[in-house]
Amino acid sequence: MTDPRVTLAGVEFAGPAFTASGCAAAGKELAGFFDLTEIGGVVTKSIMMRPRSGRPTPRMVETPSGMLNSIGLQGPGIESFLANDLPWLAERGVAAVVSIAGETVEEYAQLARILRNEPDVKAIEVNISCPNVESRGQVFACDVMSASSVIHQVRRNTSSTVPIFAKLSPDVTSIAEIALSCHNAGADGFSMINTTLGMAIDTDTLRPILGGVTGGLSGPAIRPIAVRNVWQVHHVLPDVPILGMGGIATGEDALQFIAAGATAVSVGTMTFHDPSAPLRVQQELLGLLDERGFASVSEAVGVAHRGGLV
Amino acid sequence: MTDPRVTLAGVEFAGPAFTASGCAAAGKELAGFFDLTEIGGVVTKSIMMRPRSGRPTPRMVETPSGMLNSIGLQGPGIESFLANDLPWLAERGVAAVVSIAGETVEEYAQLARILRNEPDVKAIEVNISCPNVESRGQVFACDVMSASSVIHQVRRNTSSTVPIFAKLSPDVTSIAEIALSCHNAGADGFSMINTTLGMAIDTDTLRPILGGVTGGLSGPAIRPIAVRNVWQVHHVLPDVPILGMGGIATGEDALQFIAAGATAVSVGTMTFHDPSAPLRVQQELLGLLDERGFASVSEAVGVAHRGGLV
Amino acid sequence: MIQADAEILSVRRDGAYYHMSFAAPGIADGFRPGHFVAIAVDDAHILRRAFSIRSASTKAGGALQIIVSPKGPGTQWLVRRRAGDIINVIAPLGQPFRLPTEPVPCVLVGGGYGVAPLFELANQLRARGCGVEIIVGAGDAARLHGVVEARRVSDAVHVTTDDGSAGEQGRVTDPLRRILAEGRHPAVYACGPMAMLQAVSEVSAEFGAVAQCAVEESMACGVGVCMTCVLPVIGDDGVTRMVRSCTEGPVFFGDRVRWSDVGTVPADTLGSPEARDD
Amino acid sequence: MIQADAEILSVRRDGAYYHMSFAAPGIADGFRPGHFVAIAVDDAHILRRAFSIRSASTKAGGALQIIVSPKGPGTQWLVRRRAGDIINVIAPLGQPFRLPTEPVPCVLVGGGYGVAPLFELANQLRARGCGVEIIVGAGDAARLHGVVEARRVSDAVHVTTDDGSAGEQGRVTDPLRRILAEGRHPAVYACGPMAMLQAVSEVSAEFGAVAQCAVEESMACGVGVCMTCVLPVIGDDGVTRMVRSCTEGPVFFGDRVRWSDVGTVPADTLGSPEARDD
Ligand SMILES: Cc1cc2nc3c(=O)[nH]c(=O)nc-3n(C[C@H](O)[C@H](O)[C@H](O)COP(=O)(O)OP(=O)(O)OC[C@H]3O[C@@H](n4cnc5c(N)ncnc54)[C@H](O)[C@@H]3O)c2cc1C
Ligand SMILES: Cc1cc2nc3c(=O)[nH]c(=O)nc-3n(C[C@H](O)[C@H](O)[C@H](O)COP(=O)(O)OP(=O)(O)OC[C@H]3O[C@@H](n4cnc5c(N)ncnc54)[C@H](O)[C@@H]3O)c2cc1C
Ligand SMILES: Cc1cc2nc3c(=O)[nH]c(=O)nc-3n(C[C@H](O)[C@H](O)[C@H](O)COP(=O)(O)O)c2cc1C
Ligand SMILES: Cc1cc2nc3c(=O)[nH]c(=O)nc-3n(C[C@H](O)[C@H](O)[C@H](O)COP(=O)(O)O)c2cc1C
Ligand code: FES
Ligand code: FES
Repeated sequence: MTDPRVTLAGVEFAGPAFTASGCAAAGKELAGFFDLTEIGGVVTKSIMMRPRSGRPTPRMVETPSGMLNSIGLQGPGIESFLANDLPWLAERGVAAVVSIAGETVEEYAQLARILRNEPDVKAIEVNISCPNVESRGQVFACDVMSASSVIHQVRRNTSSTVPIFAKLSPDVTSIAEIALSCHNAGADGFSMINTTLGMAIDTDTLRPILGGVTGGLSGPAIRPIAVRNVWQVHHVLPDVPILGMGGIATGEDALQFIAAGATAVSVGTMTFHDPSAPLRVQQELLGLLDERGFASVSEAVGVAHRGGLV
Repeated sequence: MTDPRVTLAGVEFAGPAFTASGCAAAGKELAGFFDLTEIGGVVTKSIMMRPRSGRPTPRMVETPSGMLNSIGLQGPGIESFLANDLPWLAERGVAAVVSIAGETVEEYAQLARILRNEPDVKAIEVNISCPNVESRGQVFACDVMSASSVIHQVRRNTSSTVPIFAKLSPDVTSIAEIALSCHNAGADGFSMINTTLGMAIDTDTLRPILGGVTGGLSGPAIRPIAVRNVWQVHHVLPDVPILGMGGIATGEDALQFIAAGATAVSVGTMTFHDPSAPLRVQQELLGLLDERGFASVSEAVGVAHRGGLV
Repeated sequence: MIQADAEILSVRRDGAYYHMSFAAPGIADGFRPGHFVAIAVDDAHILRRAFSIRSASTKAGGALQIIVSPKGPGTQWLVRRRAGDIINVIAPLGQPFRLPTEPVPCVLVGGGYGVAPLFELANQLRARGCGVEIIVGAGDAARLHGVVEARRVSDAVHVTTDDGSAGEQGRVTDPLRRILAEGRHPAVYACGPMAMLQAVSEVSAEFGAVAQCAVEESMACGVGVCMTCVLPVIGDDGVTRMVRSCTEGPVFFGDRVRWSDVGTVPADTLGSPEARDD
Repeated sequence: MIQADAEILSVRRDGAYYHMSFAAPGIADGFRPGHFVAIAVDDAHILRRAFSIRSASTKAGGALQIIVSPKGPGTQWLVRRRAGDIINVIAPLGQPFRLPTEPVPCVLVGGGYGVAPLFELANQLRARGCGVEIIVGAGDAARLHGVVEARRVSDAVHVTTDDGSAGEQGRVTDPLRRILAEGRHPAVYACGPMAMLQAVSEVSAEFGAVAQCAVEESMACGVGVCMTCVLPVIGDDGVTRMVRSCTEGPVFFGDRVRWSDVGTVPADTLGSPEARDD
């Protein structure tokens, strides 16, 4: 059997599949569907400094093979997260990858400083797909300077044993350029892709459906975009681990990401269809790797760049 | 009944639906399915200066609610097009929107000069989603300077009575920025969106499926991305006509584009599913506009920016 | 809460709706009125569809009944299934109606297919000695559901339609107001469109009755992980929060939901943009 | 060429394949062997699937038969249809086999479901007085199709399987070589996997016979507008072009297809990158 363990930037996880930020809350609700310790870990909904109400409803629209969401990072804030959610995961031995989000570079730094004292944080995912209130609402992830300042500050304020993953947005002209600058700023790896910006209009009222007007598109519809982005980043930074995501529904989908250069995968939207999808995808992926003769996941990482199976 | 006619940058067309470049060849093959004079017009496959073989097969992969293609602009070259295809359309009274593509700014200029003497060209669509061989293969549409030089040259070399539409790529950080620069360079309107770059990997061979490695993603999967792009460009340039496209399958889909700011629409990939889709979509769209009390298509253009139906 | 492949036992048209019943081993045991089931539909639609559980029998391995209004592609696909087809279901989900601890007279109000969860509720209330009157309303006669069955499980049934095509012409709040005016009914249970729930909550409050309302918000996951299904609800501490209707609902106390603010984030909500601009 | 909603008349399993038949008014009239039909599948898959037309009867308004190998999601969906279901079809498409003007003896070679278009071809050849021998091959017995029917429409049938589980063990080219060695057969017709078509073309050429091959390339549109289905074919002028197999094919003369270069753009192709670098 293929060894299920994967090592991401020096930290070992039990398996190659994770939940995706915002698609598993803080894990608890999925525990009724599968054993959270069997997968790589839970990537939490992005946490901010303070409680946040999110956007007005409607917050979602189903689209062909996908969905749009405009949740607006609703959450309880870091204090409540540390008091309630992180201990729940830690007590059960579930690996916690904490996603953080901010509106200013300083807010990310603050969050990192607070998490520094938390031994139960296995890794940090830095969600930089947020509007930078100090830069006309331009999304951090869409600008080389903003993206790298956030990463730089988070890296400076995080213990060196805890890797930080920059969560990249596909809504840029060159994802490789953003990745390179984040890597130079200290990112130990990348999570990609975040949702891509989309919109739907109600054909009766002729108004945007979402309370937030535009929203993030996710699900199988965007999978080919996600695989391409992973491919491009692995091409320029073949030694940097990638947590790949975007429309993964099956082990075969996950294998596409691994072959394109991801070391592990997150299952997001498809968890709404099948709450045990993260574990199912992991089992299917391991089965496929085994059939193809890989002793470990890492052997298969980026194999499509090296001529595939021979 | 809603008046089917639409005026794009001063030129009147019989209806609001067009074929999409590359999804209707030069029109002939679809004539067996519906009367081409009933729709707005035929947007031809992008024509280049010389014959072109395109990319190796496989050239397509079906994806969830979409497809990837890497045709590589196979075509007969402008001479053969003018000798065979354009006259065929003209003789039957079909409005021809000629799409042109080049590898250098000068190639686009040359194409424009050649088309200048052709009275049967109703409008020119400038496909700038091609690699610029003079700029490390960077796609024209992804760079403000390259995009606007092409548009500037085509506008200079085209009769002032023939509008030119810049065909925009969604694969940029800011579509509004590209649109503004193309408009300043002389674009009379925009066609949008072109396919978005994607990729798929064969899970047996673990190699990219497409002969071209990456390919363009199209179809309903990308519709929310397309509607968002149209919305953003109409927001900054509300008076500039947009030919909207990306995953349109029904009149309802087309209405989303009109409400977001398109003056007319192209039906691309769904023509492969239903060869008479352009006419069907047009009829459905006109029916919906009529039900909602619009006397003309233009009344509904961008209505979602103005609070929708009240 | 169980996720299972369930065999469809029957699909039967009934006016504007369809009765569907499917085998659901194990689910019936945990069922209480107000719970819902989330059903996966065809491959082209990735999100599940939510339905109130109308009834759950524990016989023959367990079966669930739902009422489906074929509105969009997912529900239309569902009602085209045939006996023997397999669907994937997750149930029971959500917080059910809370039952009174005393045998008090109750009023149950259902709009359209919203009566679905009320039959079992009526049974359980009567089993506790509660009196039960049911108000069944709809736009028109075709969209009235379950009047006959309502009679079987209650002491009295009141029927209203907007157009008067069946029962009394008017809104469910017309008979509700008359019944509550008797001053005997401390508890109201309602399920139906949001506007109806708001009106029922207001009338109940007016007469000092406690209303429990099963709301219907657009849901992506149904299990509490996505945060799409929220509405502004006032907590025990008096603070308004955007609360998930799939896990903290669908049943809420009517006086806790800020009905007029549904679809907005009220300025005084915990973590609202306004609250943060300090 | 007609686009129509067609009612499925029957779906019947046959070894590894399924026979499907559907009502198709008007289509049968234009049908000639080698034509294909493009069928729309479920909503989750936007592209049509192509199938050789096995036979077309003009009786009872017209019906078409196809043989489906349930390979991926679209074909699996198709074989799960039942009589009475409606599918959208476009047919007849493509260039059919050309028939000889003289009554010459012909060899027909089918691999797997590739025998599908050969039965009607055999009928039409015999109607013109041509002798017909059919070679039916497959990987194993389960994937052999139509041996019994082949006997009905021909003078002789030769069966091969790769594993010897039916007929003679080996490739279709083994009996083909023996037959052509008789020196009597100027015409070969073939349909099946690309590797088989290449081998058949080569053997035919060796014996001076003209091979017509129905190819199978991945198609997005099936009607000539997308340019996905191309392969390198040498024209009358000796120039290689990337040619659409849906409109200029699927039947090509075997000696015109550059079999070894399928999946590439040969350097001397009209408009190839190399040809343009001058
Ligand atoms: C707790 C609860 C109980 C319900 N009980 C019933 C019932 O007993 N009978 C019944 O017919 N319907 C019921 N509904 C509504 C039913 O879920 C929707 O009508 C259905 O999801 C619409 O799917 P569609 O594909 O037909 O429409 P679409 O409009 O295509 O649905 C698109 C998406 O929006 C979601 N959606 C759309 N409308 C609603 C809605 N009203 N509520 C929730 N999600 C929605 C769908 O789940 C889907 O993800 C209930 C909804 C909830 C939340
Ligand atoms: C002219 C022609 C005649 C054919 N005749 C038959 C026949 O008689 N019986 C039969 O079972 N099959 C036949 N095929 C093959 C059949 O079209 C494919 O097996 C089928 O399209 C696969 O669809 P899928 O959903 O099962 O697989 P998928 O792999 O999911 O298909 C994905 C996409 O690729 C395309 N595709 C995949 N494989 C092929 C292929 N081999 N040829 C063309 N397109 C493909 C599909 O159309 C679809 O768009 C024929 C193909 C062609 C081109
Ligand atoms: C409802 C929803 C909420 C999300 N919230 C977050 C979030 O808080 N932080 C984040 O980094 N990504 C968030 N995402 C993005 C996902 O983590 C993931 O990157 C994206 O959805 C693509 O993967 P998928 O197609 O598997 O869902 C969210 C996605 C969805 C659908
Ligand atoms: C097979 C195929 C070929 C295409 N060729 C061209 C082309 O030559 N020039 C061009 O500008 N766009 C081309 N496009 C893009 C379409 O014109 C259209 O912009 C895109 O597909 C989105 O619309 P759709 O989703 O309706 O197909 C092509 C698309 C497809 C699917
Ligand atoms: S529907 Fe996902 S949290 Fe309620
Ligand atoms: S399949 Fe589209 S051109 Fe042949």
